[in-house]
Amino acid sequence: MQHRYDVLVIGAGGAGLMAALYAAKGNVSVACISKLYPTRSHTGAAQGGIGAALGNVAEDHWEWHMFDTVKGGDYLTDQDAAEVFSKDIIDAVYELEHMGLPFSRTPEGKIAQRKFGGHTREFGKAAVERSCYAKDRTGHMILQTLYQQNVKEGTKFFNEFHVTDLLIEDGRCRGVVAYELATGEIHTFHAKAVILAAGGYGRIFKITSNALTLTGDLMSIYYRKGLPLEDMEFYQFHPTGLAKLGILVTEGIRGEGGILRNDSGERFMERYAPTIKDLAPRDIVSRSIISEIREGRGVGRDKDAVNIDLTHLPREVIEGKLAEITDLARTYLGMDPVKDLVPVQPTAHYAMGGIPTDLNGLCLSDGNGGSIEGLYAAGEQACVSLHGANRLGTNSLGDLVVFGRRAGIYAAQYARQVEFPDLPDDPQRDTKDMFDGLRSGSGKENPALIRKEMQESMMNNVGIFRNGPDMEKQVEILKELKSRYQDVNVGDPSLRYNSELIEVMELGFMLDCAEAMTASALNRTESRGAHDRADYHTRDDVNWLKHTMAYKDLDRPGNVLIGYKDVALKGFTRAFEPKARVY
Amino acid sequence: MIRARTFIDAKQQSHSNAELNWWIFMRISGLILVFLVLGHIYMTFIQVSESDATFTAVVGKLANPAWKFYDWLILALALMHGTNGARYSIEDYIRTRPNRAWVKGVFYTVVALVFAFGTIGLFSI
Amino acid sequence: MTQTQHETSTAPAAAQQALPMLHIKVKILRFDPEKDRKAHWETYAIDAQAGDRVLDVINEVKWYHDHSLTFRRSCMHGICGSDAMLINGRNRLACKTLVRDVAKDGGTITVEPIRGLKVEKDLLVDMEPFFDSYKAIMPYFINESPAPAAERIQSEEEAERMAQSSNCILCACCTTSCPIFWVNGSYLGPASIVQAHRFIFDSRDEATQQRLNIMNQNTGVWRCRTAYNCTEACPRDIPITQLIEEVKRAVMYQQA
Amino acid sequence: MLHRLSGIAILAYLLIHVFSIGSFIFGERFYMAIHETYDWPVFRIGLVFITAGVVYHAFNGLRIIVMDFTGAGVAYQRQMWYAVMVLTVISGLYAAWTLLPRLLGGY
Ligand SMILES: Cc1cc2nc3c(=O)[nH]c(=O)nc-3n(C[C@H](O)[C@H](O)[C@H](O)COP(=O)(O)OP(=O)(O)OC[C@H]3O[C@@H](n4cnc5c(N)ncnc54)[C@H](O)[C@@H]3O)c2cc1C
Ligand code: HEM
Ligand code: SF4
Ligand code: F3S
Ligand code: FES
Repeated sequence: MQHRYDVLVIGAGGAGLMAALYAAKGNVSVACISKLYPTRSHTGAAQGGIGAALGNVAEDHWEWHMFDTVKGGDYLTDQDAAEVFSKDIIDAVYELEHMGLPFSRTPEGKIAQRKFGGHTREFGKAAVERSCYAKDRTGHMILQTLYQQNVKEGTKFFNEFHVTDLLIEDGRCRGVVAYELATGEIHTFHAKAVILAAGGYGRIFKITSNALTLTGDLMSIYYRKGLPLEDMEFYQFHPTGLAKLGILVTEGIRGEGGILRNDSGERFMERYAPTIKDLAPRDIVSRSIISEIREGRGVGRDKDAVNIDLTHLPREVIEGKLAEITDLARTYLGMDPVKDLVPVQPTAHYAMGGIPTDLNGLCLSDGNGGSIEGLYAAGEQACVSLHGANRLGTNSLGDLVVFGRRAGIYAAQYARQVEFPDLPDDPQRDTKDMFDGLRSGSGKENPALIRKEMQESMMNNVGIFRNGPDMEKQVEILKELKSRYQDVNVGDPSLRYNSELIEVMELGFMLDCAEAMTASALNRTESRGAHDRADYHTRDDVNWLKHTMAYKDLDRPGNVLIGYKDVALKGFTRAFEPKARVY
Repeated sequence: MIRARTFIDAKQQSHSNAELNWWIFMRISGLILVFLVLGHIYMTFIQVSESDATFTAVVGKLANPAWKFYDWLILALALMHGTNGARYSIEDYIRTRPNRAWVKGVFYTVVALVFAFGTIGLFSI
Repeated sequence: MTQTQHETSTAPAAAQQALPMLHIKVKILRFDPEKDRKAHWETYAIDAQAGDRVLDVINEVKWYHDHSLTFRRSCMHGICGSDAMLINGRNRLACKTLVRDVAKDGGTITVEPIRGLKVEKDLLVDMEPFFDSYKAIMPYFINESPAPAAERIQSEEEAERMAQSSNCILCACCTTSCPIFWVNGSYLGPASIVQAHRFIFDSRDEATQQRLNIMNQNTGVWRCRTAYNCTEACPRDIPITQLIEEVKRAVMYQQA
Repeated sequence: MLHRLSGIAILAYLLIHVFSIGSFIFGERFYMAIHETYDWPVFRIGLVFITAGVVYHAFNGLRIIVMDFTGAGVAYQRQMWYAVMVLTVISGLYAAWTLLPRLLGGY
């Protein structure tokens, strides 16, 4: 079947819904394709809040927010993006409020704000209340509100449609191909402009806070076309996920006074960050926890976790301000934070890298300013490089609304000016080839085992601590897994709701993302932000103050070509010199 | 508001308080019925056995107009209350419109007949 | 079962001993529209830990026993609302239900699709009617007066009025446990009323009257017979019946 | 839903009851003829259930009304339901107790 819309949005998380909403305001026809019902998107899992310098609780300025973002990103952040972001986010948060988002309130009735890791006043002097929140379910409220507004605007949704291919020819995007889960039918969507907002890919790791559906589909599709993925080596591990499960325990738990302890009950963060202890930035705390575990001081059955201790806090704080996590600990671990220590371990959380875009969301085809006409991207899956080498808490939800909105506006503007491009001759060919391949494999291999091995080996070899030999090993492991992947077979022949076909396809996408990540990480011989190498343990601004662009080597399968892109070291009005990152 | 596409949609959307009023009626009549019905049961059945309710006993009691009115109120309220209650059930369980229409039709007729019958009976003594 | 052994064999031997495994059976109501005319039960023997989620068990079945098993899932921790199922006769989220709460060693867990919506395949049902009634209640904020430069002011108490209803994740556990909804799909259902509540009691919303009119229709709140099944099913602990009663009262006092 | 069942049951009973009581307009003989049939044990036992049904419906109706009009009603709905059940069982037993001798011993 064939459909035609001026603007197509892929993904219905925070970024996709924001883009669809603002594209629709631009007087063009808009459709949104999502593999999940919109309200099932993982944006709903975000707890902490969305950072904006409203100054409702304490004095705050966008410059301070910009500085924190750049410093948090270990100076790999593009400063023009950071400036646009810190200014735009203020209006964007007010707009969300005008859409009805039920924010928590201050006693004066304004949007309530609280402190969050890395957000400071006067360029690092002290913590500042910047995170606007709706209880501990800010992401849920953003997702619901944006979906509601799209229902109001009458946006056309194609739910449970999996995008399988992008139609790009001669540097111009012409639409997408999607597989309808309900019928097994393949649809061609013809469009003037396409906005990609399909979220992250945390499922390449064993322990992750990400949903089972976050498999990096669109990144991989982009990459398979020989187009670059930017800064894939930067992947954030959140220090506190529930042991084994990876379910996120918000940073707020330490903000309220929670203490990390090892097997002997020692407050080990005193050794790693003597001044701010448990409230050090995410990358530092994650590394400290892993060090403890590696040195045999972990807790639990496999000694692969540490405890977070809340027992000294009053019950009201735990059950009131930390209600959500108290519920999670009780539900999943059968533990009551009021009297029990809760075992936590770092969990794969957020992709700083992804599809490279400019400030308007336009996708870049190389590191020298080349772009794909009519193709935009936003959200976790895109990389405007706002987060650089390490994202600050609350800046992702901000990223979604600011750059989702920009992508929507600019895509609509573009679509109004141009005619429909011609579709390629047989637009569904590649998709059909892919499915035929998956259905005709020998069936020797169980995809679940390949996925499990990928997740475990990525966790061990390209996880929090990295070094050359491990990653070289991982390159080989991935090559082997990819060749075994050729031998999987989709046994379920049915057309309708063939979830097996989908899972196998998603595994293929994940293997690509893992490949790009491993190659980029192996290539970067320094430590910066979330990327920490035992064999190159310092930051190297002379050689590495640049973005990685990873290209799939289309001629030699399994190989990755690396290019680079400059970092924007200046904003439009402000610029911050790279300095050592101490808190 | 979701745009009405059919007459049925439009009728549903046309704003009427019928359901609300019936809902309130169910509560008020229920409240009154508590006293009436429980009183009735107590007097006619626990106090005197059903078999004592001989022809003469009943006629004797009903000679008093107050009892006449009491019984008629039970009859009227209980029937209205019960009929509307049964209507709820009919609307829930019988989903095709034609079926619903005739079931309701038959049911209302029966109730109306019984009501007429009871009323005549009461006042003809 | 061989695959299950494979699963545990990768863990260190010591850990294996330390961990008591429950041997359980999972009985799943299967239906494939392309093959079956009627749904049928199938039973799988699984080794699980007491603390595993039922969703982990179902995934285990899908990944190592029968790849064709179909169901929805995403977040794995009760926030996306994908995996509402009838587990041991009660509507729950498979990812928020632990094995130890529904089965003992040697016991059986039964899993069926939620009721009242058309079963498309195995545990996956057609959600369109559910979202249609969601859309029928105007589930969006309406305030056409010009917005201030900053936020609209709302007191903490006013914001708190929406705390419970805005917690809904649209999982349909409630609506598909409601006896009225089972027999009559035209009832908007508790989930939609919870959503309506969120806007009716939003001090900033201007369309209260219209919303109450929708609730006053014969597909609206008056259909609710206060059965409480919904409240018991809600994985987010929303006191649904209470909210419905609040809406009933709002309609009543508004029209009076 | 028990409320619905009891409501419909007593409605059915009411319809019959009105008919039987009303039947005296056809004269004493007819009336008594109908009432003879009430001596059958089935009807006696039925009567116990109807009594229990009425009591259940009445008190549960009150419970619903309390829930509808007060917030506290919802909070204590479960306790109230148990209370309703207790009352129902008690009155059912009482009815059975008063009826049983008549049932066994005739009258
Ligand atoms: C547990 C958790 C807590 C977090 N807390 C915070 C926080 O407090 N503050 C903060 O700022 N950030 C937080 N984050 C990060 C932030 O929530 C995410 O980065 C962000 O929500 C990603 O949004 P998105 O719109 O890019 O993608 P998502 O919300 O993940 O949506 C992806 C969409 O793409 C669709 N899709 C994917 N693939 C396809 C395909 N092939 N075809 C069609 N559709 C497709 C999906 O259906 C979905 O609708 C948190 C993240 C997690 C996991
Ligand atoms: C004795 C006092 C009574 C009280 C307090 C009472 C109360 C109520 C209430 C409040 C309802 C509404 C339930 C709801 O909306 O969910 C109701 C429903 C109903 N009542 Fe009564 N009632 C009484 C007597 C009767 C009698 C005598 C009859 C039979 C003639 C009857 C038949 C019904 C029926 C059929 C319903 C509909 C049930 C449903 O659809 O769920 N009631 N009652
Ligand atoms: S009210 Fe509760 S049960 Fe119903 S849809 Fe919402 S979250 Fe699910
Ligand atoms: S189960 Fe149904 S009847 Fe009302 S209280 Fe809940 S909606
Ligand atoms: S998988 Fe998201 S709610 Fe269970």
